[in-house]
Amino acid sequence: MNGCIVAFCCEHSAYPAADLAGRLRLHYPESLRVIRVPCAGRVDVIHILKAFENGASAVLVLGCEDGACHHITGNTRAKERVKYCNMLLKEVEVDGRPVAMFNLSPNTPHKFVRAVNEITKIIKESGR
Amino acid sequence: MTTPFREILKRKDFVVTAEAAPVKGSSVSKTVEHITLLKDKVDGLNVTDNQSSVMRYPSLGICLLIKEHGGEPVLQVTCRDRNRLAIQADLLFAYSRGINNVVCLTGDSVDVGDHKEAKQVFDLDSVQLIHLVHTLNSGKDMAGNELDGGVDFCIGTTATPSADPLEPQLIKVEKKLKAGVSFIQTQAVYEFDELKRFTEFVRNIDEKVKILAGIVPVISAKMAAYMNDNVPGIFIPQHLIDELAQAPKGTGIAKGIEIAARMIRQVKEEEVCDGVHIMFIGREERVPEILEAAGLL
Amino acid sequence: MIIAERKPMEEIKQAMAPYKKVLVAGCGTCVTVCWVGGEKEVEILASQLRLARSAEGNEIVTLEATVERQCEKEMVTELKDKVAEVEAVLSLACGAGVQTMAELFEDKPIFPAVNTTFIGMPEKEGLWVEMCGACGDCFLDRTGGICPIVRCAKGLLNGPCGGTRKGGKCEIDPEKDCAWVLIYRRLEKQGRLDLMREYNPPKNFRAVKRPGRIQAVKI
Amino acid sequence: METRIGIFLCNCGGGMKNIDFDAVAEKVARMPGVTCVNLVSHLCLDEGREKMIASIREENLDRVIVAACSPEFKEHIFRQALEDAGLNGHLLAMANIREQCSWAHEGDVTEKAVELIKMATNRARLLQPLERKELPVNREVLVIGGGFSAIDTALHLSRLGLRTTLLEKEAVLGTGTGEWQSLHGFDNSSMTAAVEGDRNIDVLASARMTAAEGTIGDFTVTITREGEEISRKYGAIVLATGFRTELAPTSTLKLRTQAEPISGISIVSQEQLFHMLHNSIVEAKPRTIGFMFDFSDENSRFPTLTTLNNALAAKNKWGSEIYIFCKNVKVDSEGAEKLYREARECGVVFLKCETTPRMSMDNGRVAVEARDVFLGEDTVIACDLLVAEELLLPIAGTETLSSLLNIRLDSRGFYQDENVHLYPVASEKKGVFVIGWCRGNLDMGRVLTDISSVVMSVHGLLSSGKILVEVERVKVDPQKCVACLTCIRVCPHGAIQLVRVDGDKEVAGISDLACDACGICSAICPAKAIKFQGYRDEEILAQIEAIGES
Repeated sequence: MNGCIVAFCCEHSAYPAADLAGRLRLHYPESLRVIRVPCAGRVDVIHILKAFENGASAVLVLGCEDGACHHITGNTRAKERVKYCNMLLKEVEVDGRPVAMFNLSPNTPHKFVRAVNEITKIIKESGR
Repeated sequence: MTTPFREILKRKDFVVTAEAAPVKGSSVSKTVEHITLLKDKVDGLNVTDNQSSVMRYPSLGICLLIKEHGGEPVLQVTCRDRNRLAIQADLLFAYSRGINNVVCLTGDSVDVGDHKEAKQVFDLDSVQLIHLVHTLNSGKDMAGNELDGGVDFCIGTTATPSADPLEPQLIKVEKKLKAGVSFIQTQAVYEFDELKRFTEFVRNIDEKVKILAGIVPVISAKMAAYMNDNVPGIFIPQHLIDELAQAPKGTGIAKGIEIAARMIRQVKEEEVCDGVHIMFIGREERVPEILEAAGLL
Repeated sequence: MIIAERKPMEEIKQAMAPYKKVLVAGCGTCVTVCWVGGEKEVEILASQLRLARSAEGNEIVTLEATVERQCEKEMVTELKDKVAEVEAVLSLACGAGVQTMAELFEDKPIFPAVNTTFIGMPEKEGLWVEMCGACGDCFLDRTGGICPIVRCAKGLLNGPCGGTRKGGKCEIDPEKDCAWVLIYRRLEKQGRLDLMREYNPPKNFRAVKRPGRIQAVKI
Repeated sequence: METRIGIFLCNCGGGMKNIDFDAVAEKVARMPGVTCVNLVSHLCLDEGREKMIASIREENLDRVIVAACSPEFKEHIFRQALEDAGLNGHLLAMANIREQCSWAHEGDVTEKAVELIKMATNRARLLQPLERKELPVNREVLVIGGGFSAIDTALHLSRLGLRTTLLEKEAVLGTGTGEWQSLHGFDNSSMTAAVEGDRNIDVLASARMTAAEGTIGDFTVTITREGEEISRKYGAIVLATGFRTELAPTSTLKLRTQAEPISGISIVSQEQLFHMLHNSIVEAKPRTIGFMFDFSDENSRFPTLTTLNNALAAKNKWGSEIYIFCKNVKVDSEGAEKLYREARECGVVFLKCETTPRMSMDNGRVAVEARDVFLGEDTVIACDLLVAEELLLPIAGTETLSSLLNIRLDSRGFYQDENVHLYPVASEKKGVFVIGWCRGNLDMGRVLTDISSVVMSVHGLLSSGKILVEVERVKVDPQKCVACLTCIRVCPHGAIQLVRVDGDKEVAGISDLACDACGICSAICPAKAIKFQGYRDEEILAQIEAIGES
């Protein structure tokens, strides 16, 4: 059980936002592990499930803002996939393993930190 | 002794039939009351066959009761619950017990009823069913075997004059007419012009077939909206819904009866149809009020 | 193409309960195309099973494999070694694939993970619709190439029922088109409405003698 | 052959104090396959890069891990270093231990840094080299439209040596928008004359595009002119189809058509007023003129400019009393502030209203009833002439063009405009651009920006006659593809098509030119047949597996 939060970050939005958060010294939990992806739409169901199999306590999928995806539909597809993943996890009654999708732009480091904090709070509340 | 329906269709200027809906259960006393009340006020009592795909007392059983109590039964047969063997067998039985009138119809889908998981049959469709009754009338079964004692049914069918789009419906009506029917009872109609357009179409193909306009009284705006949404083939226009909505509380049934009677009068006065078929489901005891208001008693 | 649907997870989980090591077997043909039983779904289902069992503290080992067509014995034979390793097989193929697997590996319990639903085609991305009832007596030539046997909720052969909704939608589902309205429109466009006016006699439901068995000409 | 991994740690000149680099070096050196670990203080500077190149050569490395700042900043520099050392640039994996580790946390993060390097190393083991190739592109450009922005784009491209075809649906260029452009200080006739004299510009008038296929650098377009079909090839397509106006739905009275006689008209469009002002065909000077704008569409920069110009002209020519009813005056476009001041100074009255004024006809005049929010009372002004509010809308045919080219429209029916990543002129399809009013309600300054942007973009793409692409970065495995068409249906860039391989088998094929490397297809493929080099499942999962290992 590694208890990490795995964040799939779109290189057009969330990844630079995370960089900016670092440059502004906006701190967030150390347990975050960022995996850089070319688009939130590249994140597949199996990536999320395997992250949990590996012991992650939560998964974040972070993509561009609504209507402003670099690849037009990538962020909306990612949102659907996250929804689907939650359904798959619920099906197998694996509780308290949150998967969430957030939309942000590259110049919103606070939003990035907020997303990480929000998921951390959910994990804490579920007692994992 | 009642007059056979076939004769009535030939002789009477304005034919009136009413629907007797079978009960859910084996207690038929209420149905017998309705039969007694209506049998002499109408020309035929028409019995539905697991209407709206809700399982009930059989159509055939109620028809027997009507016969026993001196009425003229009209047996509805749908294609949903029986394959060609069962339908033929039922028809032989019906005829042997003096039930000589049959309405051939498709039947609602099981999805709208109370046994949604049932396997629906539809071995035949309504046009094929009409052909089947003619085959039986000719003394043979569908497989071509001779019958030991034939049948002679008076055949009717149904149609939806307010369908949208109408043309495909009319093509089907045309097929039914070509297969040969003595009468058509329409689905409930609320727009006189729709009915008129429909009868003109039918008359162009078959001058002799009798058309009975379907009358279903609507007793509240809520019921109208429900029927529009849930009863296949029914389209109640907004002006009637508004009229019902404006009726004072507690007068809904009276209003419904008034609207129905108005329609019947118009149908009769303008000689658009050869009669009406009244379906006041669950309120059969109030059918005489409609007849009275329409001047048919 | 054969269309299927994943079974409820609860059912799959119960079926797998007695086993510690199973093979999740996909099929690379129809069920891959309809997003139900290809390599991707095999991966997801296996992962779901492992997660479920590890949450129960009762780990399960899953092998994964997808063959090109599970309805072909020769192709399923490839799985021999993997099947030998496991206690049971969870197949994501259609009913034909599951049975081929069962016949080939008689001593192993084989479980279907999907429900085979119909023969259909994609209407758009991710939406499959029924197109053919495999009635063995095709009469699409008489209906403008639209099959009323399966596309009409009642399988009517001589025109629409009286329940058609406004705008030509089906009595039982406003999302679906009335097949006979579609047939009407198609034939009208082709100027062949006379075809719709012709009587279609009752169907020969023995056109395929069930269970179906067809011997092609030996060449 | 075993992989030989080299790890390069950069401490950014001491900028990452909460990482113990010696401890990191010691730990990562123990990972399997790691040949050498180098600690450098400024890897991105010449000295560091040289050290890196030397080490790659000496140690005969075949995978390189750089643990330093974010790949967003220096990845390309390190890639180049690999190339300089004779290694494919794609055999590099970076661990972002600065922005996303050292700087993001307080306290010692040595362990996290080690884990990030492990993740990168796991991924690096699986990386494959990626070849680059130059593909020839067609240098001709198709510009659809015959208005100001289309003509100006064509003229610019021509000057840069790119042959351009102007495709106009009307019989001549510049119809319909002539006055608008003169109003804003552009001389339409001299522009059309310049086009006629330009041998690099080919004008196809009375013509429409009726089919388009292909990808950037190689579009095949079918043009239909007077019933005749012409097929042409282009490297890029620019849409500059302009806009149309319509009376805003809030105006309760009908606008007279252009065909009706000018005299007696009391409600006119901006364009009709312009006609009256500049062609001197007015019998009686209107004493009072009302203008309305910014009620239906608050994106009103263009109407604001038009109103101010027309109002000033009317004031100067006729000396009319002028009332402007609007919610807000948007003066942030170029020159607008000055025009506004001039208008105020010469007595134009601005009435700020929250709701659309009511209008009624009164003896041939239009009575405008409005509530001024500053005065707080209702005012009724009888106007001899009311210039109605107009909406700027996409022209007819916008939908057809968008479906032919497979590009989206925004919620208002204009070409893709709201997506900041494509701003201002790119569409989701590489090589197809949208400029000017066909992408929304713009002021002149923004239109000019669009023109420069598109000219730069197209020139950059096509001028050399070839484009450098990564070969098969995203690739379909023809053995695994079941031709389910899912990827073709989902590709946002229209880069995938059915192709025949191995003689006859039909499978999905991805165009290296059109692919924008998003990976949506590889995520959705039900047969797992699409591999995205660098972001294959294996490469992503290998990173996940490294998490929590230590």
